[in-house]
Amino acid sequence: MSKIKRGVSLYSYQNETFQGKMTLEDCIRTSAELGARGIEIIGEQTFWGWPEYGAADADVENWHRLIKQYDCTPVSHDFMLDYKRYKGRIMPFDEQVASVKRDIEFGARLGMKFIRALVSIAPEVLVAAAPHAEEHGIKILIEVHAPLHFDHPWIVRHAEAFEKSGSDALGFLPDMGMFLHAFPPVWKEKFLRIGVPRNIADYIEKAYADRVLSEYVILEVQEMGGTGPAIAMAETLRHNAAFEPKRMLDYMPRIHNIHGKFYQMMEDTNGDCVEPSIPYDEIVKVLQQGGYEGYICSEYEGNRWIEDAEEPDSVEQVRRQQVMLAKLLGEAEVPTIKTSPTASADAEATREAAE
Amino acid sequence: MSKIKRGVSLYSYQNETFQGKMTLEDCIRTSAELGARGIEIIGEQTFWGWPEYGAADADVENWHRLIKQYDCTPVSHDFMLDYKRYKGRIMPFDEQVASVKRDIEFGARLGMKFIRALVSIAPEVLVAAAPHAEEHGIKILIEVHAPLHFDHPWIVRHAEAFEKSGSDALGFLPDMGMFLHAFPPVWKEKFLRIGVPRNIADYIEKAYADRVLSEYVILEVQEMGGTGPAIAMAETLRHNAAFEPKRMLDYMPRIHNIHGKFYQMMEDTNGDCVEPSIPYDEIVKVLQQGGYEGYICSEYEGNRWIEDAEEPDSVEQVRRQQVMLAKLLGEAEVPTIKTSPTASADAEATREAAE
Amino acid sequence: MMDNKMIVEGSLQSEDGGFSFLGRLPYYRGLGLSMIEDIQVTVDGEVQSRESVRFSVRGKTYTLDEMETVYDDRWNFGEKAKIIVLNGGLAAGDHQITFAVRYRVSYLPFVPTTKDTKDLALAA
Amino acid sequence: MMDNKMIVEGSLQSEDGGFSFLGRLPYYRGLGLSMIEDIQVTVDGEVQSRESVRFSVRGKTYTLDEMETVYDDRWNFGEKAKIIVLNGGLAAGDHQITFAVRYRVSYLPFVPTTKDTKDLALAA
Ligand SMILES: [Mn+2]
Ligand SMILES: [Mn+2]
Repeated sequence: MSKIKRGVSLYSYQNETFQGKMTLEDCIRTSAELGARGIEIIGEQTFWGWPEYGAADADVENWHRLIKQYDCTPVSHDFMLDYKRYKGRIMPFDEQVASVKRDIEFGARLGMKFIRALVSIAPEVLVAAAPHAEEHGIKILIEVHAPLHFDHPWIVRHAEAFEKSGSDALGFLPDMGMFLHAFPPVWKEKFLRIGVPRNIADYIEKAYADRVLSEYVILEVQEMGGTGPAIAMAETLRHNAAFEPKRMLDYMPRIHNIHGKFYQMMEDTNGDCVEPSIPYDEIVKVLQQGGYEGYICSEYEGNRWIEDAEEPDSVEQVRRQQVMLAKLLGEAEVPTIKTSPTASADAEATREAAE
Repeated sequence: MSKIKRGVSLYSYQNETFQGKMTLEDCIRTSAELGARGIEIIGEQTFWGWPEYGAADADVENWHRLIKQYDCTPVSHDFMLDYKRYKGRIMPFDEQVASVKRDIEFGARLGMKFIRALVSIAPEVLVAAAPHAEEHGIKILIEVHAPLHFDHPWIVRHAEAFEKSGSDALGFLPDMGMFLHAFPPVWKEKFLRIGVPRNIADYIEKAYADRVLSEYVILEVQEMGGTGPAIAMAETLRHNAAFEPKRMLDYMPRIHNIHGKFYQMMEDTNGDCVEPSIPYDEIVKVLQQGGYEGYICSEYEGNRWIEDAEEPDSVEQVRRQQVMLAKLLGEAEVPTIKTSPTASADAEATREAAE
Repeated sequence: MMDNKMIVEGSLQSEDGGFSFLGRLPYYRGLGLSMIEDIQVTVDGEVQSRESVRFSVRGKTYTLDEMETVYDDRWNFGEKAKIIVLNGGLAAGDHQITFAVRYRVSYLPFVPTTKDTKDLALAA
Repeated sequence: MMDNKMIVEGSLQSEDGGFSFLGRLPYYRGLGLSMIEDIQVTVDGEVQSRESVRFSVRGKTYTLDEMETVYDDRWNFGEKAKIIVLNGGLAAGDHQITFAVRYRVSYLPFVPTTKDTKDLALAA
């Protein structure tokens, strides 16, 4: 059995939580039933009022109660650091550091091991906050996300700054969307819906499979008569200029969490599940080769690509990914949901209606 | 002493040869005097009429005579393969392969070890031509050039196809312009001349040094009020999304020639020479670490960035780069030009005037 | 994202000197109010002036200019804000409302505007 | 590149039914003629029609439409081609000539147009 553990970022259920169709308990229970017991959150999504109002003690107590009740483990609080909070000027350095410190404290309060930093944050800010993270038993992980990748000069600069800092409270959280080896079908379908001619969409999909340099594809689409949406579809190829999972191997000692990004999980009649555009078989192999023992947290992002045509079913999508991950990790049991994913929300609605 | 050898691509002298100020003999003699005895050419530049008219026997004999006279070694014939020769359609596959075969034969006729393929050529074309290359003792080298790099999916596709072919007649020719670690001063000066405001040019230069993701820089320039040339200057950052010389190490068995691309060689009062934007010290270290024993061929490309303001002095630029390379390679002697670089052209002009 | 969930169905109502509806931020998290750059409301094809728009959450009401320097309040994830337009009022009946929000997201190399259009009925 | 060396100084002369000058391809190599997509000549601010332009190298003369399917001839590196414009002729004296070439380069993800402007004198 693999030492890699399964988790879910509650980002995955955003379509349901946005509408109040799932409560925090629904999210945690559903993940736990799937055996995905590592729970990652975006603090601002899960805790009403964070950061401007702080987080209410009652809410934090509720969090710990649910984590305990469903035998889960807090993994990561993903923070945002809005350094463009002031119009027309960037937040001063000291204020950025202070903001990161508050997120460190919040992460610790929630029992997290990690807080996720966005890649747009300057490495100096994180280096300055690192001692505070060490004191609170937190590691700050930069999310390496397309169009960035482990060979991008900006990421190399972070890695150099981390090494120079001497702190092991600084690390990386690679988002598997980096390793897009095929054009996602849900992207193509969305671009078709907004008016990209079929022949152009087919060409772009094939050019991506053929790994053609984005600039050639953009020119070809122009020559095919493509306009607005077709150019936008071609320009998405600029986002993936490198996608070798093996490049994570250089950084394993600093990789502590993984975003299991996916756009669409397909299921065949045998119940086998696959992400057609992200090579999870290869990814899992590389992570095992690198001795990774952390979580892969499901991060469903197909919602935004299909919502104009159909209501996303985030739970079913997460379930399929967990089925795939469990199989790739050599688990014998197939993850299954036992309780209605909206049970708590439904109960609340019933209570409210009765009042 | 290093086993790495010095050479020149005659591309470097294009400004002079275009105008007839240097002959082929001037180019070869000047390079030889600098101790850069590996000679690389672009067939179509050096051999009048190639490929449509073939190359005249007299011209090829002249080539061999000069190579012998100046104790040089033919390194590479850089071919072009104009697969867009027919308007509106791509040259058929078999015709592309046949065209490459003619360049293989031409390279062999010139005594070259390598022919350089452009990276836009499909790997299948090169794989199909590989047996012909083997028969003629030629290796076909794909030039890995920014915006491509050794982790780009297109290059990985080539590498996979080369491995699968089982042929060692297929390889890589990395162009050191890939490893641009600073915004070249001659680029900045040109952009200033065509109207980029000073503050924006300064910002872009610094953002490049800070290794900021190109898309952020483009947004920032827009917000600074940048238009046409300023956006174009920012967009050059899209060209370098990865610049780690160490990535060549994965491919050393297939790397057989190096383009010593440079934009501007600065010389200090001690005669020390440096390329401010390309880290040749680090590059030479990596190549030595990888056991490289081929040529680094000077490839001067600053000409096009300064010609609107001043007449390029290609020979002086090549001389400085050779001084730098000789030093980095541990050579005791400082490369020096003894004969006027235009001696043969001048003699020809005198002869013609006398007729 | 959540584009088609921005306007809350059935939420159109009259206000003193105008009308209101409930609107949600089309985003997977909330945002501090200073990062809401603009809210544009169009009614039956007619763009309402920026000056006429008010944003109201949890009992506090702001003009769009005021919001630009509000650093201690937010528009939470999924939160239904009341969007008030002081246009003098609307006639009872059906109206086509377009609700567009421009918001500044620190990590994005562009400033997105997202909009939703729905037909809402104003009770007589 | 070589932009400012495209028009050969002092090369303007009269031709039957027009004028000519010598032009070079702004490129570090030559090109087969089928890859020359367009040559546009402007004289004293007036764009000359594509139909009026002839391209001539080594004794062979082509219209621009003909060139598009010429696969056995080239415009060599640094070669001075005679660019003929059949516009009825120019008056003696100074003329401002702009010479623009659009050429299709297989490996470029765009189709460059490069131009040069020079004042040339036509002998009386
Ligand atoms: Mn992610
Ligand atoms: Mn090169």
